[in-house]
Amino acid sequence: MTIDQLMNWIPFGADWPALAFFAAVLVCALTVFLFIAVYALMAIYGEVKISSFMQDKVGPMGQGVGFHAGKWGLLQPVADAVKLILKEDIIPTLADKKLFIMAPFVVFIGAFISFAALPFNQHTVVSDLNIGIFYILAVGSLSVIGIILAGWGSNNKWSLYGGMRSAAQIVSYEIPAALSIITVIMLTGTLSMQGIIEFQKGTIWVILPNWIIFNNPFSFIAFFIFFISGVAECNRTPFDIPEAESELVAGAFTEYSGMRYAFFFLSEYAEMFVISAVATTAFLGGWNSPISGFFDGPGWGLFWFMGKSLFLVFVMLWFRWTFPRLRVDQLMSICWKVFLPFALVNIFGVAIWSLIIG
Amino acid sequence: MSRYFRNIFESISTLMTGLGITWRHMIRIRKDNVTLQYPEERWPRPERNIGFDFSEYNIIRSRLQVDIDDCIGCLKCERACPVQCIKIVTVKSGAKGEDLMDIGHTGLTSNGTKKALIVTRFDIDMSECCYCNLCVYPCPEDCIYMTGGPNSKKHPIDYEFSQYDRNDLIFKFAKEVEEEKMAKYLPQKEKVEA
Amino acid sequence: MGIVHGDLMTLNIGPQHPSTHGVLRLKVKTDGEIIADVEPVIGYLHRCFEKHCENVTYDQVIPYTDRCDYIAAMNNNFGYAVAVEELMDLKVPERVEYIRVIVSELNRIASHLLALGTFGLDVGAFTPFLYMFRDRERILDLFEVLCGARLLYNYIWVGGLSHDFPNGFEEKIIDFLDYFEPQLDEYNNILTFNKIFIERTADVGVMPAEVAISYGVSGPNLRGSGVKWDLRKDDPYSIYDKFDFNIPVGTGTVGTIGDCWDRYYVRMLEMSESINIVRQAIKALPSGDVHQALPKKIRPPKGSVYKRTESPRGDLGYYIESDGSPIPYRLKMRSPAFTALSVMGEISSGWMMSDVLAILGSLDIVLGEIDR
Amino acid sequence: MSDEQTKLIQEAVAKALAGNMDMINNIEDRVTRSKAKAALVKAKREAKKGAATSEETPSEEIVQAESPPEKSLNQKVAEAIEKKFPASLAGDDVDGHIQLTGANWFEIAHYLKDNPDFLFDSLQCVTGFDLGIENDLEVRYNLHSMTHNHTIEIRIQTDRKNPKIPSVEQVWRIGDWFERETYDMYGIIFEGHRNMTRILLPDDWEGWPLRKDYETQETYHGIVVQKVKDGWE
Repeated sequence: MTIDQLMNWIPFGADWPALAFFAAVLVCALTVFLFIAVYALMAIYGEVKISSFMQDKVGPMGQGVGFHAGKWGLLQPVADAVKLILKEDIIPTLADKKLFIMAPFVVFIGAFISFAALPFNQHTVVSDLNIGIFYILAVGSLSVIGIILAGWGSNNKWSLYGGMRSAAQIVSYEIPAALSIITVIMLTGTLSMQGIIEFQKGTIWVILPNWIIFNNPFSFIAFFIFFISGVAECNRTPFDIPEAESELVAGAFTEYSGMRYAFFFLSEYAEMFVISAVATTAFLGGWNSPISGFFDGPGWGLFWFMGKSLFLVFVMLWFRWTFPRLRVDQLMSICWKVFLPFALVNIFGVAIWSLIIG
Repeated sequence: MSRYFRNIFESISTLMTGLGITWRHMIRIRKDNVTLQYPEERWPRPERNIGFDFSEYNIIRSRLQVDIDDCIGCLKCERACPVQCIKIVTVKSGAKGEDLMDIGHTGLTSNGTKKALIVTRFDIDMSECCYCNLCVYPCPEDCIYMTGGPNSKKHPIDYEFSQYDRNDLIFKFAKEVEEEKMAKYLPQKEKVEA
Repeated sequence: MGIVHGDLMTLNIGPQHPSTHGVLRLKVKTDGEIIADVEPVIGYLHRCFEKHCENVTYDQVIPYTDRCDYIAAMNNNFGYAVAVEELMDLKVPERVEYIRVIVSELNRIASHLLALGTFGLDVGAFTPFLYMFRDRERILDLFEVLCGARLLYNYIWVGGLSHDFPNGFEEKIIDFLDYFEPQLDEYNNILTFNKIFIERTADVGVMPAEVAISYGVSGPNLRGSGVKWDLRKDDPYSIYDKFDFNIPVGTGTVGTIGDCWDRYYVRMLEMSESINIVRQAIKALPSGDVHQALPKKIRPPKGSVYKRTESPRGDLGYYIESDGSPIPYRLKMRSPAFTALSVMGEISSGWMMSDVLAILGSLDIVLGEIDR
Repeated sequence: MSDEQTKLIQEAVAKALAGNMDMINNIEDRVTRSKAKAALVKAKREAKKGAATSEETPSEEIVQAESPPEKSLNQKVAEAIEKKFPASLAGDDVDGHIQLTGANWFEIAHYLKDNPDFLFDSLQCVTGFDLGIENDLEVRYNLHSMTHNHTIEIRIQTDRKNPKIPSVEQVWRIGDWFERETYDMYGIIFEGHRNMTRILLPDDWEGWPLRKDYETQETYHGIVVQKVKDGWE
């Protein structure tokens, strides 16, 4: 539902438009926050369990008498959350207090406001901006400022390393990601998220859904470039050098504890979802059903969208628990020497392809 | 240029191999699982009595236990200990091999040896014990042993003897006796000490 | 490419740090990400091993040797026992020798598994570490059946062993080896030939052979530099001359000879050689009493001995001086990890922050042995 | 491997053997380069082996011709040292070890390392030693040659009051840490060592712990050092 619809429902909307707008935004914001919180708990549980399964163990399991972590450890993330909330809030004496306090929120805001343009199904989108995908790319990189603030504000050498690495990394990986999105925009001719999804309706080659990833070989490559750049932007393994725990202890987040650390955590998971959702929207048909004409409708739309996005989140977890970490210079060389040329070639390729075939 | 593409191809193929392995492990978790849910499931103790011919050897590393009634106070275990975590004090008993019921002293060990010494103190500091088992071998009466294993008839296994206070880990095995009762057995202050 | 030299920043890696393998402190001077100088600061785990040894009898030293290199305690026991036996001119029964070889080779596998796993952890791969630990657990289970302890065995005694093999133990070992051999391929697939891992380790921290020898580096680290030197072959102690096995050396398959990857891969190959040795030893295992040569009282004659054995980390030497009493007059342990760590400053300057920890991981140090 | 590569490698190895390493280092392809280096190592090893065998054969003949009682390695080393550095041997008994005075130890160490007959390129172990409360301190060096696979032990005594021995840290780099450790435990000062500080113990530790007359500090940083555990007299 867009904000406009929500405003129409509000009884005093006509009389107090400003107030109604504020109320509608508040409702949306709270809903999104709730969504992020619940999703993060689920994702933490998923990460714990999936990593355990990959490593031949079972993760948290509540068994036997007493109030353990619930059946199959389902209450474990809740327990983690409670622990993080109750923990002592430590601010180092020599830290730059203002920056130190501000940093988690700046990071979180970047991930949080991206949700405004995510189309969950045909109708559910906070605001269907006409420059939706551009907006998400723009605000998504806000988090880098937060991480630099955290790195600088902590007054810790490890944090500084983490912050600096993160700045270099995220800024670099914005470019291949954006260039891959350009191929999508060239095909669809629109920046609106819903518009991009509408474009991907129907089928191509009889049974294959008309998703952009299947549209032509170049967009197929573009999907992978975008997704891997996205992984790098979320600071996930193999690109987690800003918080590389075996080198930098916890990188930019070394000095954080309790709720402040939880915010970093939350925004990391939120960002993962945003990247996955954008990849879903731009390449995997958004809320479109894989079998065209079947399982359509708002409910199914939500299901498909969430299913595809969560699958991509799972792939990120899968990466994390399989790969070693790259070194900072290798990370850069992959970005500039592999992804960037490929992304540029993709743009030309798509242009020529749509001239000839389309 | 070909190296550039070969690198990319190698990366993709080797990384896919890795992903395949973790995927296989993930879907086979029911078979591969190695976790034990600790308080409910315990690690199976190695089967000792089944396959072992060497029942006289106590091959378990656990808490030390002393059957004080069998102890003759020979101090062999104390001398064998590399970390000096055993402390024994003995007193010469007037009558060799006789029961002294008022201080709970038995005259004969279960092997039938006559005891000449009364053990007044037998402390083991398990917080210092290095579980090397060296004190067990020299004991002539087999009265000091690690719990469990072949000794489980005498004493069940005790791996989890955690305490809140460090001093609670000092186990005192000698029978506590009031000093007045003890006094008459002290033969003119001839204290034997290690 | 010119490098702009700014002010150097001093960074303390450790003593509390996730990947210093214990309480090690690296005083690092950095120029941005580039390392200018590394100075290891050790001694945080000093437990006066040598002073202790001058106060306890020869058989009481064995539990202390366990605690030096706690990852490969069997090999430490072995080295000490061999040294004292040479001092006493003691001949041990053949069955004892075979069992010693079997357990110390199994322990070598366990130690290498830990080394490789934590090395993977240092470069960020979490899952292989747990796979390797899972298999290491199986070896420790075997040892628990054997002597009751999982880590600090006090198993190999001067002149013999504390226990014989239990019945059916040989089959258990064979079972384990049959299970374990295919796992090596899995490790190779998930970690060794992973492109990211190769990128991180190949050509990094190259240790030329001359540097390695001058720094007294030994064992897999030296072999990683392409020097074919293994005490089991070149100065055979115990009964290692009876077995047929290869000495893997670093060949620079994916980079330069002597880089981190070579040191890693030498360990990987050594595990299969150890499997090979254990199989041969079990096949030829004679019967006999393991306790018959145990001396009643260990009183070596006056004199000194320096005996080296090949522990998983390299040449483990014991220098023992006896004055004829049951207590060693002087016991010095030449620990391979000590020498391996000293080369750290030489080979890690000029590399990047992340590489320093990769190099440290590839050297496979155990702080218990360095600080003693 | 293509013929071109093989040719390149052969050429590079030939040049490197002649002393010009540039060509080998300038090979662009990493695989080829490493292969070339491997080939170079192999070639060098073969050359060395050839040289060794050619050296050994005549010496064996001489031994067979004269057939004197075969000299042990220790005797050979002792003789060589005596010849090159007179009056540096302390004691004639060279069966188990070689006792030196320590005056020319640094030069002797260089000589032992570089002499092609001995090539003691590896310092195995440096052991500090206390000969008794009344007597001197001693340092024992176990040397080893990777090429010849032989070992010797060298002992140097030094005065207890003013223990000083030349450092061999610059001969064998591992001497650096070994000597620091010996200094740490015995207080023997190695002259010429570039960083003679404690290594295992804290810098402000008092006394030399492994000396036989060592007594534990009463307090350390205000903490009373417990000699006996509480309740464990």
